[in-house]
Amino acid sequence: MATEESEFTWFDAVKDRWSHRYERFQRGWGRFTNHRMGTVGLLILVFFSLWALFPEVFAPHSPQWKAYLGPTGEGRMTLEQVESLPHPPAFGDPFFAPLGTTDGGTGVMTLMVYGAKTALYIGFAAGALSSLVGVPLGLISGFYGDTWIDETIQRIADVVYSLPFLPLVIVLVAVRGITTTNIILAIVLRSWINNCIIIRGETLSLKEHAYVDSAKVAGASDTRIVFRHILPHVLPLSFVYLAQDAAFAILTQASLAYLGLADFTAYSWGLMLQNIQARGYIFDAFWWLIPPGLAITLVAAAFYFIGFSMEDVANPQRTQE
Amino acid sequence: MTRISAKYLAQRLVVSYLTILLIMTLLFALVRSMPGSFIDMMTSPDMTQAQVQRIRQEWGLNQPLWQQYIDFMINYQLGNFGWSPTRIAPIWQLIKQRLPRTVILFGGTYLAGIVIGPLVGMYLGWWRGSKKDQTIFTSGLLMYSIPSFWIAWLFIWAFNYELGWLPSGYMVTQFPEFAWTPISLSVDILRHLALPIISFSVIGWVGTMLVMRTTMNDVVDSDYVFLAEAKGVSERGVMIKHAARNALIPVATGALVGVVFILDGSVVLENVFNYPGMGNLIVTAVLNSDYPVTQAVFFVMAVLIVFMRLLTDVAYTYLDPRIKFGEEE
Amino acid sequence: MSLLEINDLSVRYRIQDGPDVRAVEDVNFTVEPGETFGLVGESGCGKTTLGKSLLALLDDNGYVESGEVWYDGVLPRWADANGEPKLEVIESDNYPVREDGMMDLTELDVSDMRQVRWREIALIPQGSMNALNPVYKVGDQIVEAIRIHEPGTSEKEAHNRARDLLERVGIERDRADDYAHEFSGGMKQRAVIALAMACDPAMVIADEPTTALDVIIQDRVLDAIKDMQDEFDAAMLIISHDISVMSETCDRLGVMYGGRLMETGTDEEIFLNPSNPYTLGLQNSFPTVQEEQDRLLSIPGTPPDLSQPADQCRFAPRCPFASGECFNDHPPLFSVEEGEYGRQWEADPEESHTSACYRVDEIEELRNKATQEQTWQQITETH
Amino acid sequence: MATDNGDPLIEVRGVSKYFDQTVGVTDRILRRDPQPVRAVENVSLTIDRGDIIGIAGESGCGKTTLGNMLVKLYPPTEGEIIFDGQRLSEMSRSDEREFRKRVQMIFQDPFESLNPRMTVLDSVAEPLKINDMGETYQQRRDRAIEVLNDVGLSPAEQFLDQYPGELSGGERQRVAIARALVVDPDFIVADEPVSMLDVSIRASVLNLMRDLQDEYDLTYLFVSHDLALIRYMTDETGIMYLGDIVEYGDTTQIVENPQHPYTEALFDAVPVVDPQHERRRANVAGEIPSPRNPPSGCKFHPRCPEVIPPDSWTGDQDAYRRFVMFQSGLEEREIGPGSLEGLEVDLESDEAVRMILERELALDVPQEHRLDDESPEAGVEVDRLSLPPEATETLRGAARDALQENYEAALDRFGEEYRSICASEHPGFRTAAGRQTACHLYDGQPDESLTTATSSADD
Repeated sequence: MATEESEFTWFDAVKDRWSHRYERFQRGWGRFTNHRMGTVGLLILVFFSLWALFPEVFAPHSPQWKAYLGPTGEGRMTLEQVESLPHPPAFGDPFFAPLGTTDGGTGVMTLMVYGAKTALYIGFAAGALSSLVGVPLGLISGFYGDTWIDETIQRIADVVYSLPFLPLVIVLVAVRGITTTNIILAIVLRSWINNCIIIRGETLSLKEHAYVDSAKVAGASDTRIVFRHILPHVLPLSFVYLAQDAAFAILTQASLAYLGLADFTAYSWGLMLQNIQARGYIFDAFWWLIPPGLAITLVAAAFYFIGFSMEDVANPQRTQE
Repeated sequence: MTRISAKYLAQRLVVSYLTILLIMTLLFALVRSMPGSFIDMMTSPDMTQAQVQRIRQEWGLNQPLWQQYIDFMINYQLGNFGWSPTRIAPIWQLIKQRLPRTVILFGGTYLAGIVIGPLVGMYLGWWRGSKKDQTIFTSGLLMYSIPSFWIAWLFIWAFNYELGWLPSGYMVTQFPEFAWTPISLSVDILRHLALPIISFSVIGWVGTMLVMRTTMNDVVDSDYVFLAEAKGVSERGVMIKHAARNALIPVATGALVGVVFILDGSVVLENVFNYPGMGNLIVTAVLNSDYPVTQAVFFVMAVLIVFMRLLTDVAYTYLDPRIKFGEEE
Repeated sequence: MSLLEINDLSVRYRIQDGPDVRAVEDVNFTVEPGETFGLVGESGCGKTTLGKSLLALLDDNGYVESGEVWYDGVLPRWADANGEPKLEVIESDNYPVREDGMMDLTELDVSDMRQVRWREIALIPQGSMNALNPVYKVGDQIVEAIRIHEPGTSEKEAHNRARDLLERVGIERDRADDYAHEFSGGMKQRAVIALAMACDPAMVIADEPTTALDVIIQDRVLDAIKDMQDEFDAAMLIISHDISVMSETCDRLGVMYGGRLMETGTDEEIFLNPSNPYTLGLQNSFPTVQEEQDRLLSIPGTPPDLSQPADQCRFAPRCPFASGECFNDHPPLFSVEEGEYGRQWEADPEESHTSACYRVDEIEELRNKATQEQTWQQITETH
Repeated sequence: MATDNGDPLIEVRGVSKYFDQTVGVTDRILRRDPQPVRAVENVSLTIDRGDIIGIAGESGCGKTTLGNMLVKLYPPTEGEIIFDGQRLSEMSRSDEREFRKRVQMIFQDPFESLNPRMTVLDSVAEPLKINDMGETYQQRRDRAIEVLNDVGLSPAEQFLDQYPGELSGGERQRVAIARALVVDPDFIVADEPVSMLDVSIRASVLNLMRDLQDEYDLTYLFVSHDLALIRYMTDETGIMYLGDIVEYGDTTQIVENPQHPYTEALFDAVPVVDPQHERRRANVAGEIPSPRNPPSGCKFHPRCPEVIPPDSWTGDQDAYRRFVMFQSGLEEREIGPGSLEGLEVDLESDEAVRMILERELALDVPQEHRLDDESPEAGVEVDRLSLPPEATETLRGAARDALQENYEAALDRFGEEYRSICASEHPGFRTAAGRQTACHLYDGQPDESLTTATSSADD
């Protein structure tokens, strides 16, 4: 009897502890979705994530496909076939290429789908990394304010904010080699300080609250105070800046690609734009020029949309009443 | 307006100078950290050992590192950045020629940014949560997300390629049919500047708008705005004289971040429009591995930003009387 | 004729998902010229909302649902040379003006209301600690008020008047050139009082004028308010939750609870023979320095939810004397003097001591019962 | 009353606390010498078991800082706090853990003292988790329910899963009290526990605190600016002004006949509900000075209505009070050409000197304490004050210097001969009417046991 009865209380205890957290998440989700902007951003991200995760499903052909030469891309094209490239969107007569082809004959739609992975990867990686570095440092320097940690972070911020960002990234990438990871590292070098400064400010104000003093009086250690009382308030805010850093990173990668510093080993929309510029078809092949630019804009905008509507959910005062 | 105390100005100057020294050290370390590339880039394989030795000597690469560091720090502050291997010209000459051009382009976009942005931000903050606020804010974010070079191409396509109104590159008409008079020269330059400034302003204004909108949101709920309305001040008067005036303060400090953002933009735009400025110089230098030029341009840009930061601090004292500089109460 | 006459004023707030919040419901009272009328009540009773609604300064989601606010004074453009309302303005009914020359403020549009604000009725807001704009000199903010309503006065003359006003509330003349952050809490409060008197208004609404102040500074500010009132002979509507401050400053008072007026009367009537259960409860729970109190009696329960107020006396759920009739609908204001509760308050509002309670005739008996602790204890059981 | 088993629960000996002495890097570069804020200065008191000790004073007087030090939120800059025979500064880790269980605090703002993202159960159980009292979640939950019922939030189960946002101010404060009681402490510091609550709910929370005192055998330190609450709740009270305790003793005695002029003014200023009672207003001039550089000697002397004139002063006390006020006005640089701003008068003329003296010698106090024809804007005629002739000369000369803004010259005129004992010497505690007060008006010998900070505590 006892075990069965105690089992019930264990399950009841777990349910009891997690039920209100789930219901709280629902309320937060409700507030987030009533921002149309936030939902639109989320839908865009989901759409492109599907592209990134299952490119074969969504791309009309495999990347090797060439116009006129079929899926494997071997063989040679006749002269006037080469003349006809870059071919405008065709739905079946010579071949099926919804967004037309590049001057090399590859389907623009295929390149677009395979390019999604790089953009999202860079966005999430740069955003997450700058939060992973910025948030803890911000917490520490905010919690142990006006000590040497705080002074050094302040000085680093002075320097980083005075560095011309793109030239710095260009130099770093050119020096250390043009790989996606280098691009992410260069971007994070700048954006982590943003997170750090903002989280520090938030921690400075949160630690004045009475419930932090009450925990101190009860004998809580510093780590417990930071992780139990301050972090839950600061985390949503760091998501806001994670989203904004992600958008910034995607746009920076596009600029780098334009300047010729794109990672040639991976498919990316920036690379497509670099190719169109290198081969001088900017004003001739609109079906090749418009989609990549539009895709970059949409993904970056999606991150900004989510970021700014998260801000409303994140900051406690506003959701108080 | 409060005058700034010399003491505060001195403090800001000291901190700025410290920052520049730190940046130079970072730069020195960065360039030196590249394994051998500094030399390989400047010496082609067919050069004789003597020539290689001469170049090493000239760049002082045989001296101990700290000696090189001291020379580097002194030379750079005196402005002699050495000699550009790819451009076969003294670097100082190149920069002296191109810096004003970048400042004009950068200045134009910056002005557009700090005029349009706060204005729109003020209205959005004031209409808070209304339909107008949502739509303009969302479209603003959308414009903020457009890659600058891509929008530049679209503008060139529309205004130059199709309509032919505005030139699509360079700074002055290469083969002018008309004689150069000061007016025609400035008109020509302005026409050349038009497209770059417009295409970047489409993106640049959103940054300051975002800051202004958030601060306006907070200021609108304040007690002094309520009292201003109670005093019978007109709605426009309350919005501009009482609310916007206070919301501008964080925008001024936020503008500094905007400076770096717009400087990056001009680096890209100068390439799209073949505009002979510093941005163009640094990109070509990096691609041709001309490190002395890269190093010099990077340094000059950093000094430009630190100087802008100093200006913002000074502006801050005029905007916010609460900043009692220097004198402790 | 009274300076301000409020008839059945009701104010509501729209909220997203749910019925409108009825912040103020059918409130009637008058303020005579030069008189100090006090609105007493705890947080959430609607007193600040009422104060704001008089000058149409409600938040965006607030609106006057019904009722009128008659003010003895007319817009300059409707008045003839010596300030009397023009004849045809009174006759035709597309002007909100009555025969006795009083104007209904609730009918004025925003630009008209802007001429009433500060010129006729000034307001010392609740958060007057930070009601001074931090980026302008204090003197300039007083000058702004003067020049909006008296375009004729020159800049120099307005500045001098500002300095005189500051000096009158005990602030050095040269402080007019300082900024708000250079003022202490007490001085900011007095500066706002000086600002309120800038256009010599007929009435000043003061919302919690001394709540955020320390007791000595509060004493000085109350003294400054008294001085200014005698000097400018302005009527005053003071809004506060602190009944000790109100009993010292107000000639007549209205006690509010749950958006409704529970009791009105002169200072002596309200505090010496309170005739409403809520007022009794409020005085019981108010600690005093004067004499030893062994046990303060608190009112059990919590204030009513104003979005769906039940059709009963607002105080019924917490009232120890509530009986049958109290649970049907909210009682109107009965006159206490007449003894029998038949006569409802209408004619001469000034003198009559009124209370909204169906058992107002047994008030003597209720008064002594209210002093025992167990009367308030067994409420939780009976309801 | 106090279950006195000999030594007191808490002893505070000569405790002081100075803030922001830390010097940042940039400060060191610019050699800005730090002027620390002297929040608490040389305070000594003892708290016996079972008492409710009150600390009253206006904002900025250091009462909250004192409370925080008693719960060891931060250590004092000088002096010693002894809790149950043990010095707070010399506690081993295990002593500290023990101390944390026996001491708790209740805060002022019910909206801020509970973590908005933690449920009532989590908040109340937090001290248990920190001190790992109660092994399982279930035991902690039962203890929380028991304590929540004690504070009148019954049935407690209904409140467990709610967030602070869903509770009223009164309910939140009860949860905060429950959180303090959950570890069954001996001593609770209540910092303005009810000042944010509505009047009708306030009484129930205060009564709850008194009932709990017997049930949990508690000792309270009750900090408040509201003197009516102090009278209702406390047995003994200390009145604080700018970091010093100016008077300490039995609450009823202090209220009924205050000794120190500041305490008297404090109680005069409290408004009274009874309409027929003609209250005498507080007769105190000026504002609280900045705690960075408080006035010399007794910190209240520039504002004190009964500042003691030196023997050499031939005029009356009221005139001397204005004389001292004029002098401190000069020190604060408040008197100068600015006082006549906008009035058409030639700053060199005697007319200007007369006007400045009239204005600056006038007392900025309520009507009833001023001379009959004295008003803030017109000031007071100099010859109506009984000033000794030399003093009038000093004032005229100083006013003339002040108009030219050379303040050093003006201040030098005030030599030593008119310096009051109040300004030159800080008054130590002395007994007056059965309790301690720090004021030169009473010449009882200073009380040895309490004043000396480093009295040899025989531990």
